[in-house]
Amino acid sequence: MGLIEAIILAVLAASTPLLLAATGELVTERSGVLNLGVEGMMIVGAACGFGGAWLSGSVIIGALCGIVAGVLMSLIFALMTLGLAVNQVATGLALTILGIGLSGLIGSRFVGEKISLAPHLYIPGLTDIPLIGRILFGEDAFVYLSLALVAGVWFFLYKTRAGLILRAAGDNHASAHALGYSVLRIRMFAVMFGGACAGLAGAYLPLAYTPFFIPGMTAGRGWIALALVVFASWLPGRLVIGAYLFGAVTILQLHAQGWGVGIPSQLMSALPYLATVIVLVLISRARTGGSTAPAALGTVFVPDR
Amino acid sequence: MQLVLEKRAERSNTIALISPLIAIGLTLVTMSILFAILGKNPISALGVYFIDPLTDSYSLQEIAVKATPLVMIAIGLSLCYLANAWNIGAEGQFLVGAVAGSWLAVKTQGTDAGPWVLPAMMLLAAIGGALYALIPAICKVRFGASEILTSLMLVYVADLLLDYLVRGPWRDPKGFNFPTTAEFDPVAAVPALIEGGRLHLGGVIALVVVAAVAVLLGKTIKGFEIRVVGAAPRAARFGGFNSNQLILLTFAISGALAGLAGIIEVAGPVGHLQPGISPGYGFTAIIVAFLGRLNPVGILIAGLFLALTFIGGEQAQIAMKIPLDVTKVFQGILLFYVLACDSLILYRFKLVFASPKVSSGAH
Amino acid sequence: MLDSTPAEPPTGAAPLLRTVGLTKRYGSFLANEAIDIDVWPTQIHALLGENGAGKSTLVKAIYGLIQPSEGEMHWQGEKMVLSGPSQARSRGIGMVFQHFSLFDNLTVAENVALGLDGKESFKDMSARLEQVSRVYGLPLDPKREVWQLSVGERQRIEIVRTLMQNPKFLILDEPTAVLTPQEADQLFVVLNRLKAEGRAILYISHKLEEVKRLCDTATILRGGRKVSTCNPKAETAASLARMMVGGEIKEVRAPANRRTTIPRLVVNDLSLEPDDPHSVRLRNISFELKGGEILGIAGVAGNGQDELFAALSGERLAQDPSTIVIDGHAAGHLSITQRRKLGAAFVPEERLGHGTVPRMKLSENALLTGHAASGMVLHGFVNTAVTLKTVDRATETFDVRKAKRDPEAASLSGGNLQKFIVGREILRNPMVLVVSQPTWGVDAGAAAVIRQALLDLAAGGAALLVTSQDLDELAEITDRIAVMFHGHLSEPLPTADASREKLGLLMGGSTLGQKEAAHAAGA
Amino acid sequence: ADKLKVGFIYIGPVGDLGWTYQHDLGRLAMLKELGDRVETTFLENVSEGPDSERSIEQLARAGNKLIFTTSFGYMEPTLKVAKKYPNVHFEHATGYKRDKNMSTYSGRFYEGRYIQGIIAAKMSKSGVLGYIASFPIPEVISGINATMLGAQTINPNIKVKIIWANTWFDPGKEADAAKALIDQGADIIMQHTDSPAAMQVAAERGKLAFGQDSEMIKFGPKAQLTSTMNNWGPYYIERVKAELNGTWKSEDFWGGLKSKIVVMAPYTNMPDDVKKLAMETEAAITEGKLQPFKCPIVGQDGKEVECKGGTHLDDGQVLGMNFYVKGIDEKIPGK
Ligand SMILES: Nc1ncnc2c1ncn2[C@@H]1O[C@H](COP(=O)(O)OP(=O)(O)OP(=O)(O)O)[C@@H](O)[C@H]1O
Ligand SMILES: Nc1ncnc2c1ncn2[C@@H]1O[C@H](COP(=O)(O)OP(=O)(O)OP(=O)(O)O)[C@@H](O)[C@H]1O
Ligand SMILES: [Mg+2]
Ligand SMILES: [Mg+2]
Repeated sequence: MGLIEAIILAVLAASTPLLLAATGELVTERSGVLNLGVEGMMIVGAACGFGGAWLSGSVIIGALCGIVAGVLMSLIFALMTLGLAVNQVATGLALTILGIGLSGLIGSRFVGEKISLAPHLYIPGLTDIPLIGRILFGEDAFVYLSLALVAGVWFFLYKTRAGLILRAAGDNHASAHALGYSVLRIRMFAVMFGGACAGLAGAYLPLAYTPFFIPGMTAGRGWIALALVVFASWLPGRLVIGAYLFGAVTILQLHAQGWGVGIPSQLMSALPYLATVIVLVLISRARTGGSTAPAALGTVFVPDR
Repeated sequence: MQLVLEKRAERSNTIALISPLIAIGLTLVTMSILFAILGKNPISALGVYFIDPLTDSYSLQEIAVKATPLVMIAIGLSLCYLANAWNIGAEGQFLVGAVAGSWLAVKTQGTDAGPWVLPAMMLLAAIGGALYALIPAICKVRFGASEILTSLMLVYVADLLLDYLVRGPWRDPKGFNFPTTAEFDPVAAVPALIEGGRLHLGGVIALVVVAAVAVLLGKTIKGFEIRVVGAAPRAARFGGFNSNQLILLTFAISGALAGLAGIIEVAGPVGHLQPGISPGYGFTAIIVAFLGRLNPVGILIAGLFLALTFIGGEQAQIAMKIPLDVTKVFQGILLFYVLACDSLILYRFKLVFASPKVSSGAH
Repeated sequence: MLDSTPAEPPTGAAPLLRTVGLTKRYGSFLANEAIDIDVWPTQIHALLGENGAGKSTLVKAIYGLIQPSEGEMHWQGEKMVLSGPSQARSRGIGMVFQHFSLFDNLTVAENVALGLDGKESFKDMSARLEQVSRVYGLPLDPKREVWQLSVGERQRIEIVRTLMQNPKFLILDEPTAVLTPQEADQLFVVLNRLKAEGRAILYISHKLEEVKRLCDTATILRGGRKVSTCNPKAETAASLARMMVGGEIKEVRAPANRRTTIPRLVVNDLSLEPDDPHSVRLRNISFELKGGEILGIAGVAGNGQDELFAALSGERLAQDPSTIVIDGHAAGHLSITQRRKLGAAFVPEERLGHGTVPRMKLSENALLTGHAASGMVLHGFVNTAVTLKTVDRATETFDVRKAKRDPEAASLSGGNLQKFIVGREILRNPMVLVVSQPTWGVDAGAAAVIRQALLDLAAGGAALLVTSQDLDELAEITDRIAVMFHGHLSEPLPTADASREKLGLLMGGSTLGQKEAAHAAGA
Repeated sequence: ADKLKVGFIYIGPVGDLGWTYQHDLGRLAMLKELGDRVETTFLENVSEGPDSERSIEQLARAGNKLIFTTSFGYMEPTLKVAKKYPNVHFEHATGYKRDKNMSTYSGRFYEGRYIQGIIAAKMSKSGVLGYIASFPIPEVISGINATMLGAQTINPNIKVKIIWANTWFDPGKEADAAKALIDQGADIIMQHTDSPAAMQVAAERGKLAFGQDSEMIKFGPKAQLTSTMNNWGPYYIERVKAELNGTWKSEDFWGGLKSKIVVMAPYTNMPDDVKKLAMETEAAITEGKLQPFKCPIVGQDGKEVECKGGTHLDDGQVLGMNFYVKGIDEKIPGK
């Protein structure tokens, strides 16, 4: 296996949880809701995903448990922000705090246990193709699932009526309401989808990355996912680029150390974060022409009836 | 069945007063259930959490010590949030403040520098925190970059900066290369209020900050500007208030207060600069700010209350072996209830039982 | 019931739509109270009433958007319960909203699709869209995004979207508020054609002359209650207005001894780039406004009036100081606070969120504009006594009705809040007052108070610039009228010479020199 | 009589599978031995900052007579509390400040690392070792040096690639670092971070690895060569016994293989000759015949390091180690 190929494989795996969580958040934000609780949903998804897989012995059941956990967390958020019209930023932060505590409680009984990781695909013939075979057909299924998910979200948003309605709710909730769409129901589903994706993204870590659960193992990836959505200007295609770019910075800074680049390792470790800040600035600056942020993002909607 | 919100014509002052109490009540009920699930006696658990720490002067002192940085940071954050600027990077500003102030402590170590050192350290810390907070603020104002994300990313960077300094240039030469500076000289230490106790001058500074910001918000035109910018940006522009300037200002104040809190912790309870000087103060302060409803006095109370939960949580770990995560869950739940109950100030909640299809509406 | 009998209903067994005792309550406030109306096929039925009379509430209930608290609706003789607009649409009820229900960042075709029930493919829908808009003479480009379109074009989307449902019953809530007279005429052609096709139309408008021309029947609401059903063609505008208000309307009287003095507000070749893609570029605007004079600005909404207000007030700064001169001081570069210090005052169009902070008390809202001058602030500290006194004075002078001494702005009714806002500025004795839509959404009584106050202020030597959609209002109080179109301001005409027709042409973008040509084209 | 109360302050959650986990195993081992006479309490996740002093004092106030504070950052707080509570005994792990009623204790982990170096050099085909390091503190540096000195006895040209993760604990990052090292040609992975992530990556990639702190064979049955385990049980038992007997004295304990504070996990996944060599080395170190830091030691700069311990570096030099030995090409961060 060549070094480049190896690096690409590592980047793919490192980017997948980011891509999954960010895809969910993109849909949520497109409906006009800003859920800052991604990190909290992810970590609970990790705890439950691991628990499910450990108890059942099945990665798939683990993934489902992660998804369900993420959805349940997101429902708390939906109840607060959609049902009770509470500020979305504050609620998202509260969700993260709660998630960190809950995951510790849930996960404490699984600590020290190990499961077998999601297997890497092997398709005879295809996976053996030199250079690209392992990349295109040799990672674990979640990697390709995440890409399929982005494609699915793209198709949903731009090619289906339901997607159009969702974008409409994010653009102008008053108009959507006036036309008879239940803005709150649309947003609830979008929030739940975000929760499902975040839960799955969290579950990815113990199911496909490191086969055990440890408190705090998401290590801030939920926040990065949020930044990626902005980076992508709310466009699914750019999300893929952003996630892989970020994954690449993360992996390459490790390689750079291995190669002995004489830069303080703390600076290296800070690179992904600094890169995020810089990219956010560049993207926001470039966007001053025509904003693609959903116009209703983060605003409370209380319908008349 | 459906939950329907009805806008009140005017915010309800009664609810504003009792809503935190409702929230705390609901939290206690929820926690009792959680304790029961964990197999602990809810009554004695709640007693250990909330009553025991209030019964001896040692714990009261510790509550004050723990609340000091929380209140100071939260006060700053509340200014940002009132102005609708979402600084969630106070943790980073706290660290940078600590670093900036410690620089002087490290430089003057072992010299015969006079009592000017501590005030100068505090000044440096405030400036350091403010400058660091201005980075996301400027990115927001100049380029429109989301301050939520940039301020948060800078927390990680600050953490690594601190790490670099204490493991490299500022390491205690006699410290066996362990990552810490030497203990600060007495002139660089925050004095204790009671001989031998842990209560320190920082507590007094926090009270002064509370009072000053209460006056700022309630009595001055600047405070009014901050509130208007957050409540109605267009009206603020109409009033002649420059929202960009106010974002910069509130971020700077908030960063300065976080930085000040940072150096007070380092030069006070800790005594030297080392990694891990903040057990997440910058994030916990966000809870405190909301719990105190972005009101200075409210924040003071909320800070003390949250400190109580930390002390109580520790005593619960000792006395009843209740896991630490319970305290975190508890804080999360409390924040949810507070936010939910605050919604009552602006809305009436109504449960509508029949679906419209069933009700004919005929009379 | 009161003044005239309604026109004979068209023959047919049952009305298309009948409401019986329809009531809508918001908390304890009755927005609609026991309203009975009948609408028949082949009828254009006007719904009249002052602002806040409950017209929109009623039609929203008919469209299924809100649930009536009490009462019934009957559709073609059968009881109808609607759980949402899509049920209304499936029965053949269509609605054009008062406040557009459009999505700025979506295309025209997507906007139309959202108003339909999605039974046909997007492609078929687009084809039909083209066809319908051609048939009714309402051209639209399906691929453009809404934010790029003019207000008239947006109105067209709303109408075409409704027509595409092939409705039996069409509700239009103030469709002409944003149209030029010429565009309105075009709409009437469409509406008459729809009527001829056997459809029923419920038509809401404040423009009584147009109601007289177009409608067969009128139902008049006052304070949420139905007060009358009549034949508008048999009424005069004045008699209709009397029914709406429930009494005589006070005449606004221009003080006799008004004399113009020195130039107080001069605008020299002001151009301003838009600061966001959704707004209009100001092009070479010049005028001179003397003390004692009121200049009106007419024009269809969205032609740069908001941008002009922002530029004059200092919410946006001009590059060149000399483009705006206030009382002899070059002010283009000055902030709104500095301009207030020069003696200028401003009243924006939006009351809540622009003119006031909705959830703040009136005294704080007095401080919002009063902090610049008038002793409310001393060494950075606010003098609450002074701000409260301002509230009291405004209350007294302008008859602001409120529940307590210092309530939140949002709790006041629209008209009372507007009186407070205008009062707050006038009490500062400004030398220049720039007002947008002074009586928008305000009932006749309060409107009269406000207009009188403006006239009195001018009589005292101040220069006033009044932007309004309401040509009658401009005719009543201004000395000269200019028209804004696409960011350009026409040469002001003396009000006496400014006929509706002339103004209408200017609002449509013709210059007066092209008048003949425009006529030829319209024929 | 009342049970003796013993308190513990942990830096991480007890479930971290690493440092704190091992301390907790030590506590449990002690309870197993003396459980009828003692009662234990722990506070987990105590940050090293301003909270630690309070946490320690809370334990003292709750009646604990012997308190173990298990991370370097607790040094100053422990000292402060010790001064306030002269009748309570304190034990601080990995620090260097002591008092009448405050001992220090630590493990000579470098002994295990030396054995690992030998095994690694034997087993590596590429001659490149991958080392995931947490932070450049002396304990980590001395571990890297011991590894190299051990390895150089087998293969003088052995190379080591070091990645500083700047965390004790971030499984994802540790896994990524392991992958990067393997991708850059390392075929043996060693770590000085706490999670089993790197072990698991090595197992997945068919490479070999050493555990850290605890037994990690579960995460790499075919990968783990051995693990340098922290085994605090014997020390905790001994100290609690001393407290019970009233013979507790302040001292400085630095135990290695001999005192079973450092224990090697079974040697697995290696040929018999390597296993034999490893066991011989272990025995030699245990008996004191072999000193990992035997003089002469040549630093990275080619100069010989002053030999303060006579035949080997003295404890102070090891405890404050801040140089790389010859053969390591990289530079210590922050130096
Ligand atoms: N959601 C609501 N809650 C409380 N009051 C409401 C609500 N919606 C409307 N109202 C009140 O009901 C009354 C009727 O409003 P409606 O919009 O029907 O008036 P309208 O006749 O259409 O006026 P306009 O001419 O200004 O359009 C107003 O006083 C309004 O303030
Ligand atoms: N959203 C609302 N929620 C609660 N009360 C409302 C709401 N909107 C209006 N009201 C109340 O209804 C009353 C009527 O308000 P509205 O603005 O409709 O007055 P109006 O009839 O239009 O009067 P005006 O002619 O002065 O505008 C006010 O007293 C106001 O307090
Ligand atoms: Mg009104
Ligand atoms: Mg209306």
